[in-house]
Amino acid sequence: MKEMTYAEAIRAAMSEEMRRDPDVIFMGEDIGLYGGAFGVSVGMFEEFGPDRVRDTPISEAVIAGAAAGAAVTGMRPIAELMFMDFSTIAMDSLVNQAAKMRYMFGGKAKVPMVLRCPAGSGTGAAAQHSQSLEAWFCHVPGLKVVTPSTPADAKGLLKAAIRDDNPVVFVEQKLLYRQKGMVPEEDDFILEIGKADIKREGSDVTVVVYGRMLQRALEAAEIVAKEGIDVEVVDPMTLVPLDKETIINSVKKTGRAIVVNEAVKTGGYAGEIAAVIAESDAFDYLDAPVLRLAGKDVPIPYNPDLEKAVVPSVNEIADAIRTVMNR
Amino acid sequence: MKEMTYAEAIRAAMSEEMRRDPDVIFMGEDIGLYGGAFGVSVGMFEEFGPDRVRDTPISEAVIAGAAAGAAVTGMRPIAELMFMDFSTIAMDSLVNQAAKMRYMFGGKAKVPMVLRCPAGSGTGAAAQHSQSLEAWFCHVPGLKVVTPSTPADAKGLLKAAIRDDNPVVFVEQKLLYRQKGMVPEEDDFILEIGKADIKREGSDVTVVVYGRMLQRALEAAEIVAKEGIDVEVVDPMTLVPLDKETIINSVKKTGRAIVVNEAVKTGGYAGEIAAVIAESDAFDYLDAPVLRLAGKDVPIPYNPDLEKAVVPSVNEIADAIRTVMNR
Amino acid sequence: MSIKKSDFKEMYKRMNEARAFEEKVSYFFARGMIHGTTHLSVGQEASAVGACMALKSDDLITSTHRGHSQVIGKGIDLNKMMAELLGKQTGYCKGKGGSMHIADVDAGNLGANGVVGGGHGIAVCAAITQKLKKTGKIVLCFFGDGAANEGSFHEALNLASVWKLPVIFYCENNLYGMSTPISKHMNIKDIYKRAEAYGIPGYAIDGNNAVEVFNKVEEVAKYVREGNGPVLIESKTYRWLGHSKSDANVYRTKEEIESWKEKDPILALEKYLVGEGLFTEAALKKVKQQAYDDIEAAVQYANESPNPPIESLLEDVYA
Amino acid sequence: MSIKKSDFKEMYKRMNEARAFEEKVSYFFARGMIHGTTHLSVGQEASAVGACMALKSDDLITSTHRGHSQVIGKGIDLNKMMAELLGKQTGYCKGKGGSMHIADVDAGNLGANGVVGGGHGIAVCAAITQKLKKTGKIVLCFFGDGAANEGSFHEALNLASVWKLPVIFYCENNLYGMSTPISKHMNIKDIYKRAEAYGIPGYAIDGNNAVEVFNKVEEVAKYVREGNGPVLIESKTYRWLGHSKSDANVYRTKEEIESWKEKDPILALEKYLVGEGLFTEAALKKVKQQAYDDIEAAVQYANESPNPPIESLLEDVYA
Ligand SMILES: Cc1ncc(C[n+]2csc(CCOP(=O)(O)OP(=O)(O)O)c2C)c(N)n1
Ligand SMILES: Cc1ncc(C[n+]2csc(CCOP(=O)(O)OP(=O)(O)O)c2C)c(N)n1
Ligand SMILES: [Mg+2]
Ligand SMILES: [Mg+2]
Repeated sequence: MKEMTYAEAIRAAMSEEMRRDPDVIFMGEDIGLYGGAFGVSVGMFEEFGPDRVRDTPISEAVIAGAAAGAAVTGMRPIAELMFMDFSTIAMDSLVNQAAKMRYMFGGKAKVPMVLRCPAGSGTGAAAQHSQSLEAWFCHVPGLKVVTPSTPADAKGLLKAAIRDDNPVVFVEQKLLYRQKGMVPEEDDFILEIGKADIKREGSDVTVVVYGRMLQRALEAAEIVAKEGIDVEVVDPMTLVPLDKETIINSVKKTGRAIVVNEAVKTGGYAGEIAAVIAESDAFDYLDAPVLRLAGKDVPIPYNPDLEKAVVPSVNEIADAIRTVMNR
Repeated sequence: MKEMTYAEAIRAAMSEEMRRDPDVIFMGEDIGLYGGAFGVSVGMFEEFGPDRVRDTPISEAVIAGAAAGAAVTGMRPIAELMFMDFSTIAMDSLVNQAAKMRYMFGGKAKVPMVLRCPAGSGTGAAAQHSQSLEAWFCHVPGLKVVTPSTPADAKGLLKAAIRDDNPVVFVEQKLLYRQKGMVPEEDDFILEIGKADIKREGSDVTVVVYGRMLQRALEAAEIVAKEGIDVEVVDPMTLVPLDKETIINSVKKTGRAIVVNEAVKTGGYAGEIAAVIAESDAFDYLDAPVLRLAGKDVPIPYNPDLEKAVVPSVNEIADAIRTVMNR
Repeated sequence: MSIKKSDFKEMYKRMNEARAFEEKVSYFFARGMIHGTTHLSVGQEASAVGACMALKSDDLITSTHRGHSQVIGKGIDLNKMMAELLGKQTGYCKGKGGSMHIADVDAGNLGANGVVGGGHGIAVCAAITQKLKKTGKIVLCFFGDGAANEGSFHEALNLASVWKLPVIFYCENNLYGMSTPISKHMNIKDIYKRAEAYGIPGYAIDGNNAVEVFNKVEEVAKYVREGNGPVLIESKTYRWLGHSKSDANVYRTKEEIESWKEKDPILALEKYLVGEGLFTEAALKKVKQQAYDDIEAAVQYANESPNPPIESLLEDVYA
Repeated sequence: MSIKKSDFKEMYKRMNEARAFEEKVSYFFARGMIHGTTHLSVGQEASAVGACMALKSDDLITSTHRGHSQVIGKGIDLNKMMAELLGKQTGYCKGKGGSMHIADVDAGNLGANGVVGGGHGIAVCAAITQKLKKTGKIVLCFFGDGAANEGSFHEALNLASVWKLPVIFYCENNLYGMSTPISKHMNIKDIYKRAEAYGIPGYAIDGNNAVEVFNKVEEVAKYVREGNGPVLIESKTYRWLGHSKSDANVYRTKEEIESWKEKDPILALEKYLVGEGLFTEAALKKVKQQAYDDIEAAVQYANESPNPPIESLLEDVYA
């Protein structure tokens, strides 16, 4: 185990896989000498050279399309979008091409690619550089969607994503890049895609939460613990395929569920998770409505106070926990 | 009242608004002389001429961007995407530009545009021409999303959308284009955006359903009516802003809810509606889990039997109704 | 000119297969025996087949919605193709793809595409694979005049040029994108000139002349294979039939269509082959007959093939 | 040349305002007094201001992430702009937009854009409005060399050309898209030549020479205003500072930066104005001082302005 930042863990995952497998290549805007907009790939160009660490023009559609074309012919490309917001330009390549090729071709193709997308607000970059759009990709059969919330998870899941034979949208949290944590160093440290992780065990209420909101949920759990409320915090880690079993079993145990995410509430993935709970046999165990706590239904504003108010705070999560407990 | 098809109703709405307001213009691929891929705009080029009915090159990104640019400077453009699937190419213009301009600019802009998107499977056009992607747009603050399921609704809602000062994604059902219905002819027949419509009153179970699935839900309701089950069918008509009140009140009355849509289940808008119900005070009235019935989590296949099996059938809806009643 | 007599025969055969295939599909559609839609390539056989014949058999292509002649040109199994059109389990895509998604990745056909311009990005980085793995193969990317206005065209040509990738961008300019004449969708007459915007060579060819097509593509393929980067070729041709299934042709005149029928690429090749003394008329007739027979056999194969089992609906979403 | 003495004075003043503005913003960022990021345009003042000055005051522009000089060139209220940078209620966007979204739609600034290439489509159909409403106004669309590789560039230039819209596509080629030199993101040296791909005129200008910029844009604006369709102008220039906030400049040499500092567009204009006998050095000094004073006043205004109320978070999503 070694302490590293979330960004370093991502770099380690990419580098290890590139050392192991010559078919893994990496492309994106300013990822080479510059080391990426967030410094994630610093040093990789120097190690792997221009053939395998490829700076692209500012052309998101072809970056994603290129990844699909490389993947279907035998490479394992990792493509970086500088901001998840620019996936808007890559949607056709990703959704109509990469995601569907295998099925459309009767199973006679595989598309092992990873699209890395830095997501989330909190950096003061306003409406076009702050979105959390994972729900879109979750709605596209053929894509897998992964959302690590700690450095260790980031490393283990990214290595799994690179080795996966399907297109994986890898959602990174910009605000976590500098966050540190202990990370296994072994080359074979891989986390299974499609498995949730119970980040805190508890018996009174289940909080399902992913990404940057995990830390806040854990803090909220500690606050209400002092009031005698025992919170279970479940991190799905993978949004598609979703580990429904772990979530549903937790809710059956606690009888109460809250789903938290940073993305805009309406149409967000918190709704999917809430719906999964509400239609499952956990319904009969529910003692309270299934609450959602999510980003406000607004574009991300620039002013720092407004920006902060967009996403759930520790206190709001604690309050939601109290609300469902008082039913 | 006059009998017209869904396509004719859409044409009537556009034509009436173009006659009324010279700022309304219409652009898209092959919408002129050709009359559009589905014949929706036949005759409009002849009536309004090339300045106002504008054939575009095959350039979806600029079509949507152009609509935004025209809207923000004083026109009221209607843009047609030939298939909703090609919204993948227009996402940046729609999501990062049109939807956000007003908020980003501190309220000092308005973007009155309509993006018409023919959606849905059942035409044998396979994976890239059959998607129902409304959930994506519902997840974008600043956009409104409208989903008419009858000719009259199509006319009334499209006129409202054209007069609305915000970007509206208008989701049309390809398979309904030839369906007939009675449509008010008055110029001032406008349906309010944001209001649900109870398409069938009932007391035992609420089925929330929109688009092409509405007709199936109504048929299923008649089938189970013979078994003594009294179904209330609620058509939200507008997905954003959602008329939560009508839906929640219906569920409070019936105590049971099923949400049906054609789109892929995972991450679809049925999940949002189910979550809205499960977190509301209707929770205390619920006698059964909130079921979702939606498209299978697969790309749309070509073979007609497979294609049919993708979306909920009348019988599947009836079965779901029986399931929630037997709790 | 390195074209061999046996190549000519194969070219002539494939062009006739393509024509026969389309005639059959058109017949099926007219009678509602195929569902969905299709985009027939009658009139464009020289453009598509000539280009593919000039490639090595393990080179790669990306095909389009109007792709039947392209994939037949690449040398496809007609049975599997007809079966796919009929949505059968034995089809190239097990009945899941249909006309717009014929693919055979292992054989180098990276797929037709229902999205206009959808193949541009795929072609570009299929070429990266060839370059990095030093396979010596190249990629030919088919697209139409209408597709040349999609942003993906621009991004792909630019990237391929900057990275010096082995791709031939092959534009089949049939003068219309659906109903829109080229004069209304771009303000230039010669699409090949767009090559200059990316610092790569561009050429125009008579797409109805199979021999000219073959020769130019062969020459360009050599240049591309040698590592000189991509090239844009514009093949000027015409589609005889409606855009999809059928259309009322409101956007063009009967005279225009007739004038192009007089430039029938199959007749033109016949004339050339007989004129050069390479084949007798009788010999060609036999080849043509064989092509039509093969299509009949493919129809029989497809008809006798089973539908995909309903369980297959949920299969092959993920690897 | 129709440029008047008073125009020169205003041009010189705005260039200095732009410089002073950027220096101030840079200072604030270095001290963490502004949050988020910004893209400074020091070195590009002639390119941006010169172009805007050649427009009529009610013409329209779309601006970019590197837009401070552009909107100051257009003649903006410096107080509201500085307030926006500081996220204040009195800012152009009530504190919701920040550096990357400065807009003033009523005054013809259709907005800076955080999306590279995001303004292309908007500019095109803002031009449709002018054409249909016969306003006589034109639209100038700013973008960078890097943006010229986005698909939106291609689609927009093509559409504007086909529809003969009154747009000037104005590329500020500062040799880099972020860290990527033009040689690595396109395979041509002169972006203006891409105009040929759309059948429209293209010109290159020395973007560090305000007078040349003004004259060319004025001439082109006349052509565009007369209904001749769009034009592409490439303004060759250079940014002195890092891409955003700051960067380590690993991708370019100190010498290169220094050599461009010697082509300081403000000094160049000074020299010209004094050399031509239009102004004395003392007179220019006064104008410059005024510009710096105005920026100080703007800072004071912004500092004294209130933050937006927290309730405003939910306002103005919909009209
Ligand atoms: C992105 C996209 N936009 C629109 C369509 C609808 N469409 C299918 S084919 C076609 C015309 C294509 O023209 P061209 O590229 O010239 O090819 P051709 O049909 O002439 O062979 C159109 C508009 C589509 N399939 N994909
Ligand atoms: C679509 C998109 N891709 C990437 C980025 C990140 N980004 C911001 S500015 C920039 C470089 C733009 O280069 P250029 O167009 O030359 O403008 P310059 O910064 O040189 O003024 C990049 C890559 C973005 N904002 N939008
Ligand atoms: Mg064409
Ligand atoms: Mg630049």
